[in-house]
Amino acid sequence: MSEMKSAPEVHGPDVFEYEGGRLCLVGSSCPQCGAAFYPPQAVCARCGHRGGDKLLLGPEGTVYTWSRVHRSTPEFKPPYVLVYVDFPQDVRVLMPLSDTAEPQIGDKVELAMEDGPRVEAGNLVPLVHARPVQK
Amino acid sequence: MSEMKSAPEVHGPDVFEYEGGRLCLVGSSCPQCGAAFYPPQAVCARCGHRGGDKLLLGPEGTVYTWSRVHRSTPEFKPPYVLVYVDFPQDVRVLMPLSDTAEPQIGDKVELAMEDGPRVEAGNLVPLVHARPVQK
Amino acid sequence: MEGVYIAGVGMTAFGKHPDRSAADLAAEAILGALDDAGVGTMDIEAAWVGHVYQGMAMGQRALGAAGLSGLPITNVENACSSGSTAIFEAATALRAGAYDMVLAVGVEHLSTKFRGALQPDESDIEAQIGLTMPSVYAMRARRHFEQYGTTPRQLAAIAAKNKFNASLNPLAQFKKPISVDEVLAGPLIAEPLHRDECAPVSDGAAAVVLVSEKKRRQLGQARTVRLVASALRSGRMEVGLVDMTREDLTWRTALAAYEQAGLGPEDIQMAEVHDCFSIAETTRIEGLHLFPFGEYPKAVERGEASLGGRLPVNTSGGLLGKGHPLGATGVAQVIEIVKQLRGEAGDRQVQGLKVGLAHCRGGKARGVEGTACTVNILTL
Amino acid sequence: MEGVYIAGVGMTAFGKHPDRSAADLAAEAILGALDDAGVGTMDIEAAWVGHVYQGMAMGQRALGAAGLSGLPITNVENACSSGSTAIFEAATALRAGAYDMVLAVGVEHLSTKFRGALQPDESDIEAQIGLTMPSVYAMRARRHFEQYGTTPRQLAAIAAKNKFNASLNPLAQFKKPISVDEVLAGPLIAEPLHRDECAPVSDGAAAVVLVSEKKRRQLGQARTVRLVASALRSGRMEVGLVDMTREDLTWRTALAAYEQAGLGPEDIQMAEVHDCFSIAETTRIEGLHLFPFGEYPKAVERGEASLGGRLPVNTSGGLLGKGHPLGATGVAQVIEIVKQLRGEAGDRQVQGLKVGLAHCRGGKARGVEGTACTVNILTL
Ligand SMILES: [Zn+2]
Ligand SMILES: [Zn+2]
Repeated sequence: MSEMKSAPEVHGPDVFEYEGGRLCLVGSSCPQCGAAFYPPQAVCARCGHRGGDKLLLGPEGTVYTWSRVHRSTPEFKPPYVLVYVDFPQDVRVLMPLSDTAEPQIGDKVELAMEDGPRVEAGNLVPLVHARPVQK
Repeated sequence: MSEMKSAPEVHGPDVFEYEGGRLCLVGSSCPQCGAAFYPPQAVCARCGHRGGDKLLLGPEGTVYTWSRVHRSTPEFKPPYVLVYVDFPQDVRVLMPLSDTAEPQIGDKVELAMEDGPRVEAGNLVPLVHARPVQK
Repeated sequence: MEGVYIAGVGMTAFGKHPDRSAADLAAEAILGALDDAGVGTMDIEAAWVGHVYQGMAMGQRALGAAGLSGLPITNVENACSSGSTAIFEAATALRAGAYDMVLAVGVEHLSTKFRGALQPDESDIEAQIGLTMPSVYAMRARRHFEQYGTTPRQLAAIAAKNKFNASLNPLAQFKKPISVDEVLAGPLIAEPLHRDECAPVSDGAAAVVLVSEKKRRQLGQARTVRLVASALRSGRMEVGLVDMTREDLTWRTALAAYEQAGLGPEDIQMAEVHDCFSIAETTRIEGLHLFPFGEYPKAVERGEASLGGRLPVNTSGGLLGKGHPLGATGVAQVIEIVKQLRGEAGDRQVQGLKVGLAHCRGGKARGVEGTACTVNILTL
Repeated sequence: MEGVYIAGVGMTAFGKHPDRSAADLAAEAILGALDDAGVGTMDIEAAWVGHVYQGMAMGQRALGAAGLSGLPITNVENACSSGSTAIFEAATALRAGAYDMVLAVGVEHLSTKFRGALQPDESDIEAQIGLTMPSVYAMRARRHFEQYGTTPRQLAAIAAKNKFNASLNPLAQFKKPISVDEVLAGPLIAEPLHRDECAPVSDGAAAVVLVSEKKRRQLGQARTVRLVASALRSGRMEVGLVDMTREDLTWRTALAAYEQAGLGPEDIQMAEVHDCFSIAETTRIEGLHLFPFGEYPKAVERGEASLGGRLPVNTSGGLLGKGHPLGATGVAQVIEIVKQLRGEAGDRQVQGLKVGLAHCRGGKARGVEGTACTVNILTL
């Protein structure tokens, strides 16, 4: 992974892997200073080291903050809930929440591939979502 | 004409007038230094004076240079001929030529409203053209 | 920072201008600034023009419409800080001794270029999954609630304060004050933010004439205001799980400006800050260290940031009340400080003013808190 | 101009890069320039990034992809002179003493943003009646024919010269030389200009590390090249019936640069000029007073502007041969001069070189000959 390409464009099929049967996102960590990033970074933003090691994020995390979005651009179908998820790997990632019910800060979530809120050609696009665990 | 609005967008109906039955373009001249402009300028580019006097350009001029355009953007229908016309009022104006026959530098032209080369919604847009005189 | 002065200011009314072009608006602001400085088009040696969505060569079109051509012109873009970046670049060139009198202009005809919620650039991974600028700030607001007990009512009070200030500013987009209850009764854009807690879509332009020490003496103008600091920073790529209520970008920029000015937060008597959202005014003011973290919304409720309060904030009406034509915003903020320092702010005049600060920042990209931030400090 | 040096240069191959983003291209150029200078990401204090069509915060995205964030970053746009304007602004800031080591970057992913002939901005009155950039230059060519007896064959020789030079440049878009007859046999884009007399659509990025005198001494690097002049001007609104074969904009910019450098046209030993079209190389070179008006096309036919001629022009291949990713072009021109001065230009090396000039200009609007023009002069 020392030769990394441009960042993936969305939470699409290139950016996750299954570990122990559970979905994880693919990030990177710097072999020199340990800083972790998502999406993977070709050059470390903290120490300038080039190249990174693969780092899986997940399979669970906690909700750092959230918002239910009522007005958006034409590419998205409101209402939808966005959450920032803090992963134990020390990385925070934005993603949609699986349902529009009100989450709480600190809620445990796992990763799941679901449709929306992005719309392309009239169809909801599959994206990695955060799904509440044991709620 | 001391309060001039923004420049007109194209050689459309706001920018010409008939004088002695012949089409002229509406430019401006600076009451302070005499510099002439097309389209009309709210502030003189030579001396900074604000406001201008109406100045009619035409009814005849001469071809300063020309090109027959074979590749353009989707808004235009090639081939078309563009000419820079020098008016006796000391102003040079770009316009399409009435036909795609080869003009000569120095040819005398008059102004005429004709269709094209601009296309909107599939139709050629009427614009002020240069039409050869006694050719 | 040595020897940079603002000799003249001009701006259009902010709002919707469907029948005017961006160049036309900019020309009005430029000619207004020249008149205010008592100089002519031929006196300007160079110009920087900030905008976001106005297309190629906006600056050349703007200056041309005002009768200025031939000089060095640079178009700059730094998201919502584009106009203040123009001031920053102009000040740098004066410091280099390259010129003695230059223009900084900001302009945006946003209503013809834009619909719907603003987003980060389309290439941004977060934009592609639904992040809008209101939702960025909504999530920051949620954290402020969680960490400091801030309430929706306190944030609504910021919007109400700024719309009241706007009602005293003849060039503002919103003319009518609005109560806290009315803000809270409005539709939600991104929870917990209501419509009146979000800056509107606006058209407008603003311009300032900046001069060197030498030119200031030549002009012999009593109304000249000194730019004692101009700092620009971009967002740092975040490593680890940072506190979203604390604006590292704002603080690093402010620190650079405070150092240039030889001043500290305790010296600032008024501030125009980038209140694109009610919560944004909070995190800016706290990020500038003008109030302790978590304290600002409560202070607003107590009237401390109002006209007549201990630190008036966004006396112009801010983005929420005056309007937010992106490129013009950063220049208009500096103009408000200039007018206040000169004692020309009319019904919203702050008394006994010696030092004011303008903070402008904007943009968002994955992993950074903001694209660009500027802090300008002005004194009598 | 005192104490501004180029300590490192980097650029991508120019051409079509359908599977790479603008940020990715820019990062390659930036990291290449840092390596070339022997410095790290943390040594850079500020950056200017020039582009035309790449959207909001391109610079922040570009630097972020190279691991740089937090520093002052300014995005600049000046049509085809955007990249060289970034160099101009960077040099100004070094002269102001604001920094000791900065980056100037140019980038464009044009193939994803653009189709068809380039035009002035859509708001321009001439663009609205069908003026394209090729037709602007076609009409200038027609006047050059009329006034000086220049022939289509002479202009085609300029294209053939530059494509030959490109064949010696591993980073150029065109790899294969082309004969004068082949140029003339190609399709007409706007009469009298043929396809190979027009710059192609290109993607690419280029970056330079600029340092102060103090930093140059610290680095102790023998390969550092001096930037002795950096000038920017915009087109002057034309009054009266001007001669379209004489570039007032180029000459005014060059005059400013010659004065800064304390040099004249007679001191220039090689030039990279903005050959967006074959005729453009002619009017630039004549506008720079490097050849008498009307003489350049004949001189090209005689080989005087070729490698080994008395004044090699566009040894890199120019825009016609190397490619023209708008924002990157002005930076890449300076890089060619740097490589030539260092003796690192390989098969296209000019011998005994001490002074080179890079000229970049672009854009067009009603009533002005061009939007912006830069002239940078470099010496050993
Ligand atoms: Zn690292
Ligand atoms: Zn005049």
